[in-house]
Amino acid sequence: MPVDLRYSDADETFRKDLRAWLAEAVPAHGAPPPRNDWDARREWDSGWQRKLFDAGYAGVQWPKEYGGRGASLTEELVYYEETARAQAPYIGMNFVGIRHGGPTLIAEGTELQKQAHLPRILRGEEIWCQGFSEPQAGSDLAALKTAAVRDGDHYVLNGQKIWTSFAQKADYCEMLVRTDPDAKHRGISWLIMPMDLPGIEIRPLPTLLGETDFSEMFVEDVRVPVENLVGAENDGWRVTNVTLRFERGTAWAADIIELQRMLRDMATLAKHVTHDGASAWDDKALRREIGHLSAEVESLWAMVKLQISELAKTGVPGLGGSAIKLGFTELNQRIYELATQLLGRAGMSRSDVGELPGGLGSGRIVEKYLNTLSLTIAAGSSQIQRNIISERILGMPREPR
Amino acid sequence: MPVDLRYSDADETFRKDLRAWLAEAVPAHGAPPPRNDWDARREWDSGWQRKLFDAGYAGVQWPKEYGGRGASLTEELVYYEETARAQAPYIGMNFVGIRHGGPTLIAEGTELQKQAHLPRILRGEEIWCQGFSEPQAGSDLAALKTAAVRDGDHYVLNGQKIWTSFAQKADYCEMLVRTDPDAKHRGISWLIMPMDLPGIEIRPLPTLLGETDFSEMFVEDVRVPVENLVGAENDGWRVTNVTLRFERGTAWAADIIELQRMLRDMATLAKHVTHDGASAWDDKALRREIGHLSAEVESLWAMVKLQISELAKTGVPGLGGSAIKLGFTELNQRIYELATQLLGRAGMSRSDVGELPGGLGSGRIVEKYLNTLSLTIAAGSSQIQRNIISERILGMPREPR
Amino acid sequence: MDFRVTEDQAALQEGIRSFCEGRVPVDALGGMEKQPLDRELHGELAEMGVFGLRLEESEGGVGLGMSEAALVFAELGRRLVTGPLIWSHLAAGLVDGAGSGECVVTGLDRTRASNEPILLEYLEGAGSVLVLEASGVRRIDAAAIEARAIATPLDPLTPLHHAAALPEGESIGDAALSARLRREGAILSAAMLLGVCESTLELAVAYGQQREQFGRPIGGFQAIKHILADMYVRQEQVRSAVYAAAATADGRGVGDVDRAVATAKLLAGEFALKNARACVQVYGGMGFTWEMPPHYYLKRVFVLQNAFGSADEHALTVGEGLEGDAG
Amino acid sequence: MDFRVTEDQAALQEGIRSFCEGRVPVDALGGMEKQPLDRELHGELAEMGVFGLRLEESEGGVGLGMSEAALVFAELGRRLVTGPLIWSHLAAGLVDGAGSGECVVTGLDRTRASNEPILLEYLEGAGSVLVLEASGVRRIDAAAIEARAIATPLDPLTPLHHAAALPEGESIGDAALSARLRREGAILSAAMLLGVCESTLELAVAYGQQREQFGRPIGGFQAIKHILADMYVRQEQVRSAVYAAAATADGRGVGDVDRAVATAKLLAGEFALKNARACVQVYGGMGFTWEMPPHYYLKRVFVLQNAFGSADEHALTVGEGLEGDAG
Repeated sequence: MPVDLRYSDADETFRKDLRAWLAEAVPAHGAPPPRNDWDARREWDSGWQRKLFDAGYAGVQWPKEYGGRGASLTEELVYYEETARAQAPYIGMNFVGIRHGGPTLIAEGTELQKQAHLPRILRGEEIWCQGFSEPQAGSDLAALKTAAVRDGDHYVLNGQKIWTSFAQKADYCEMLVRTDPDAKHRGISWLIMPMDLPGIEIRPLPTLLGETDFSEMFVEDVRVPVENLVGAENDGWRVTNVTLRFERGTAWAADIIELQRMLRDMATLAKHVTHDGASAWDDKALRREIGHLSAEVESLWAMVKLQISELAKTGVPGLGGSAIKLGFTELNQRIYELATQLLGRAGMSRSDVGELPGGLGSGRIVEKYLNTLSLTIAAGSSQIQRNIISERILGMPREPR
Repeated sequence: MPVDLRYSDADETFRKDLRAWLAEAVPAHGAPPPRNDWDARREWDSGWQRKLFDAGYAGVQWPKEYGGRGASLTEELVYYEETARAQAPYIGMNFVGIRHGGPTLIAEGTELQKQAHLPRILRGEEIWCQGFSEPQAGSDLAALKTAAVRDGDHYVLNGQKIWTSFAQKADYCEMLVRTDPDAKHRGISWLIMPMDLPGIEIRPLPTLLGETDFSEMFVEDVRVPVENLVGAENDGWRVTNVTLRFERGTAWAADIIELQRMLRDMATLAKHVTHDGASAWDDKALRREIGHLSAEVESLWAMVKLQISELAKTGVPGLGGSAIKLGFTELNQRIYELATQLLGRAGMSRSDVGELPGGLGSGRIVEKYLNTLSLTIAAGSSQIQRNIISERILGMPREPR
Repeated sequence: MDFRVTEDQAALQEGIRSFCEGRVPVDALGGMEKQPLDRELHGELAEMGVFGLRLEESEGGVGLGMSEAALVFAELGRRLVTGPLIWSHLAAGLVDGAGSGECVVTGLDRTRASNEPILLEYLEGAGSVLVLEASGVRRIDAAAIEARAIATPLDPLTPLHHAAALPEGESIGDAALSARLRREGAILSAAMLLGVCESTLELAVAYGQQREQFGRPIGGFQAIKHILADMYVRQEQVRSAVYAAAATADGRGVGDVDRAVATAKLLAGEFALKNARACVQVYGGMGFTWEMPPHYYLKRVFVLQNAFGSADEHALTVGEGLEGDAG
Repeated sequence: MDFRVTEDQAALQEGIRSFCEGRVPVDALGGMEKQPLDRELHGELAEMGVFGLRLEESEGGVGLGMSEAALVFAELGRRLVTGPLIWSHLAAGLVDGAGSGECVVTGLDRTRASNEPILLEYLEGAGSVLVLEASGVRRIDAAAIEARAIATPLDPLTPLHHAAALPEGESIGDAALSARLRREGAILSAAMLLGVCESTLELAVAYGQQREQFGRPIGGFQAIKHILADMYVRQEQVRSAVYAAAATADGRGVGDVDRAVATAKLLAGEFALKNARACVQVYGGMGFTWEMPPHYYLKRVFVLQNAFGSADEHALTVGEGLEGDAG
């Protein structure tokens, strides 16, 4: 049985149904609310998640017993392809629950924890946020200090988190805390922290886009029940990494598909932009440059498929996640930078100016470019990814500490 | 008195005379001998040096009392411009003596040492080689081990050097040796080692060009007279660096001018190469790419001038030498790589194939490309230069050792 | 040949620098967002000679050249000083009151045909608008332009207006003047981009020394060191190219002025963008916040890059210049 | 969808790999320089099925597809195995004795008009020369070609001849065959370049672990680590693109085959060059010596890059492919 990139008949049936459903559901869901209208955003994001759930498309790969579809990895890939194609609503506030908190519970949670949270996450009833990074523990996550001290059947939490996404509207936080002050990696625990507990203070941290999707979070004597511990005490580092490693295979699938679309949009844009009477697309060099970028995107897409084939067959994800992350985030930045350059002076405005063909918005392109700057930093900067690849995959000696 | 890039009247007179002289002298000197005919190469290189000397153009900046011209730095720049323009013979085997050993003696040698060597170097009578690197001391020069042990009025040398250029034909070697085994940088001394002493063995080390310009050199109980010490014992690290720092300002001037020429040649080449009936130069993208590379070369040339202005006025060279070295060697590699790509299949041969316009040789271009690979490594690799810039210019903390 | 900044020049540079540091300190950038044109600041800059720098003393100017102007504008770029500074400088001597700061002048370069939208910087508060066209220079009363304010300009410190079309205005100069102003504008925007290179490196260096991860300053890691070193090389390339272009424009160069200017603008735009991006990266997560300064520089680069000729145009100028030289 | 190398394929790959390691070990490269074609080696490769791999078993072949061929040629590239391997493989079934190795076949891609010199690899020892043209495929008797040997080919393991012109020869196929062979040649040269990516990374990793400077292995410094990490990402991009192109050519892909092939060849050529250069840099001074292996790989890249379409051509194919998709 040789290498085969084709989808199975089952995959294609799934695709056909999903495509038909999206064709109606996406326009029906309407336009997204303004960026800083938090109530409306929660409603819009949750509403879409609920529609996905009702149609059977929430948690494509999640177990059926918790409300998931229980489908294959390739069906998940088809899901990404079709939702990108239909320009379906972005996962938005459901991100942490669907992509991170939920999968962690599936892998490491108790039956009670799974029952309590997974169906609600899938139905859009529970929004999660992430409490990992701290001001002094960014790239160096093992340096985290937020303390959880056992007091009877509670942990008492004190400390400060940063880059807590959607904290204003979240119901739960996946919280990494230090339960052993004397250990490094082995003194960390993973807790489910309800966001309505007393002692939690949220301070929005505007990004360079001006949005407040992220916050600083201060916890002071917050009492989290012991049963909210996921995995064993002091085993939170492993719990996190297991999920991260599983996640990385497909984490960028949706974004890569989006990037393929962007390159086609750039061809359209290039035909529209004229200089000295000729369109930018008339310039062979631009066609080549876009071609080159497109080839790189295609190769990353093939890497994702390779990774998924590996995972589907062996159950063990390869180590290539860091390579996909590094390759994708750097490439993504180069592509959007070229797009903004192509916009010329129109790129000086975040509101759309002039008319662009095919529903392209100059403002959207510029903002997406700005957003690419975060991806080479967040979730392990490009520098950290290179260390990981070199040390863990290629076996280079670790940094002297 | 504002910024002024123009040359003085005196500089221009110097240029006029030099240009006239080169117009006759260069063709008269004939074609260079084959690469591995060492006797012929020494004769050719030394012969050209002698002609320069007789015409008053050897050691433009060297003091008159040792046979130099005693001229200004800007005249030296004019010298580089005009010799490059006239495609005068490359400095070749005189390199170490003229560019490194000689300047070190001028700065740090005794009167006797200067009298003994400087005029002979300028006349092409003395060829020098460099004994700095060792197999285990490449980037980490301070790790050098070749020992010099005092025995009466001699140092007795034992050890191994590598990357000794033109060692087969050199009369003297500027030798860095360890005189204090317990110190690191402060245990190194700078010696003039006559190459005809017993105990010196030369083993050619072919480069990836197949040439044997470099050798490994083994020294076994070589007795060097104590009066051949330059500077104080154990002060060789400083002696070397003083010269290096002075040198770096102009070290790349000739090469940068050569690169400017190469870009013009590339325009000519691009007009010659055709694909599908159109010349490569018809492709706007190539014109832009060459333009971009040319802009970078121009900026490096301006950096050299800035450096020289600084030095001429203050007597103290700036710290920019590392930046010029790093910028030039990396750019040089990109430019020749583009040139070889432009050659297409002709670039698969080191002998000229097909006909190129304007005396361009496909073989020469390919070989120059291969040679660019050494420049990002030798005399402090690009990685080392970045460390130097970051630590010494920008004040970043040093590597933990 | 003398390529160094002289004592007089250094004093001028230092004067502007200390003015900027006191008047528009980097930690006050937030307060300057989406503000209308700061007339008071504009007046102070005029008094310091920023606009009349190159006018003869008899015209109320300082009688200096592009070399000095480049140094001054590098300082202004370094501190992200706001206002249509380059246009007001170019207009000195051409538009009444521009040099003295009484009339604020903004402008638009339309020498190359394109279907880009008409976006005007600092239209509100400006008296006149200079328009460069291939055939000559026009002056338009700012009040005569129908334009709507852009709600979210990319650079929060550079207010923008969008106009569907521009009124005719009056012709105030020929094609030669237009070409000269464009060249000078390119040098001055390149100079401001040099300032961006300097400040982003300065910020990244300081952050590298101060921010600790894995138990030591991040500037001690080669990954960061090498980013900083590359920033330094780019900055020095830009500096050299800008000084050379200015000297050449002053008639004290050795080569073609158009080539020198294209070289400077091309490299300044590209390298300032790279350095601003690198600065964000060195800051890590904090570089992605609005609170930290790097993003202001990145955004300003887009404004300056899109002034007085695109990178593609300048690269072509330099490349095609080689052809003439060939042989 | 199944993109993994199967057990059968892995066994095939392993077989070729261990053959190559025993037969042409990396430390024996020096001895293979400027040698005429190694007929014995050619025969052994034929026996292993390298040339007849995709012929039906009834034709004396192995009946496999491009996916398997790509794996095999990656191994051959990995060990710099000499000979006109791709051409002999393409000729199997078209030229008598090519599949069995009795007739060594070399070739030339002339589908795109250009004024490049006519350079033939391994002409000496070859029986036939395949020439791909836009209009069809010709076969020429090697003996009928007047050509002079190149004294110093760039790749010392790839002997070259230069011909002023080629005789007519016989037509053996139409434009469609020519296009197919060119496509397959592009995949196989991309596969060999993947092998170069693998071996240069392997060499650089080993050297980084072994070579010490400043008291520790250079692979412990981030400067080296990050070079190696970037090499790894490029290698994996090339691998994925090559596997995808081969699967698509086998009719087991999801997109346009020309686009997939252009993607693979483009990235393989560019990234193999970058990786080979990086390998030289990691080796430092030793990388610049003839004695160490990196330069052989770098030089081979030039040969493979210049086969079956230039980078520019392939980039344009991919770019212009986007247009059709648009909207």
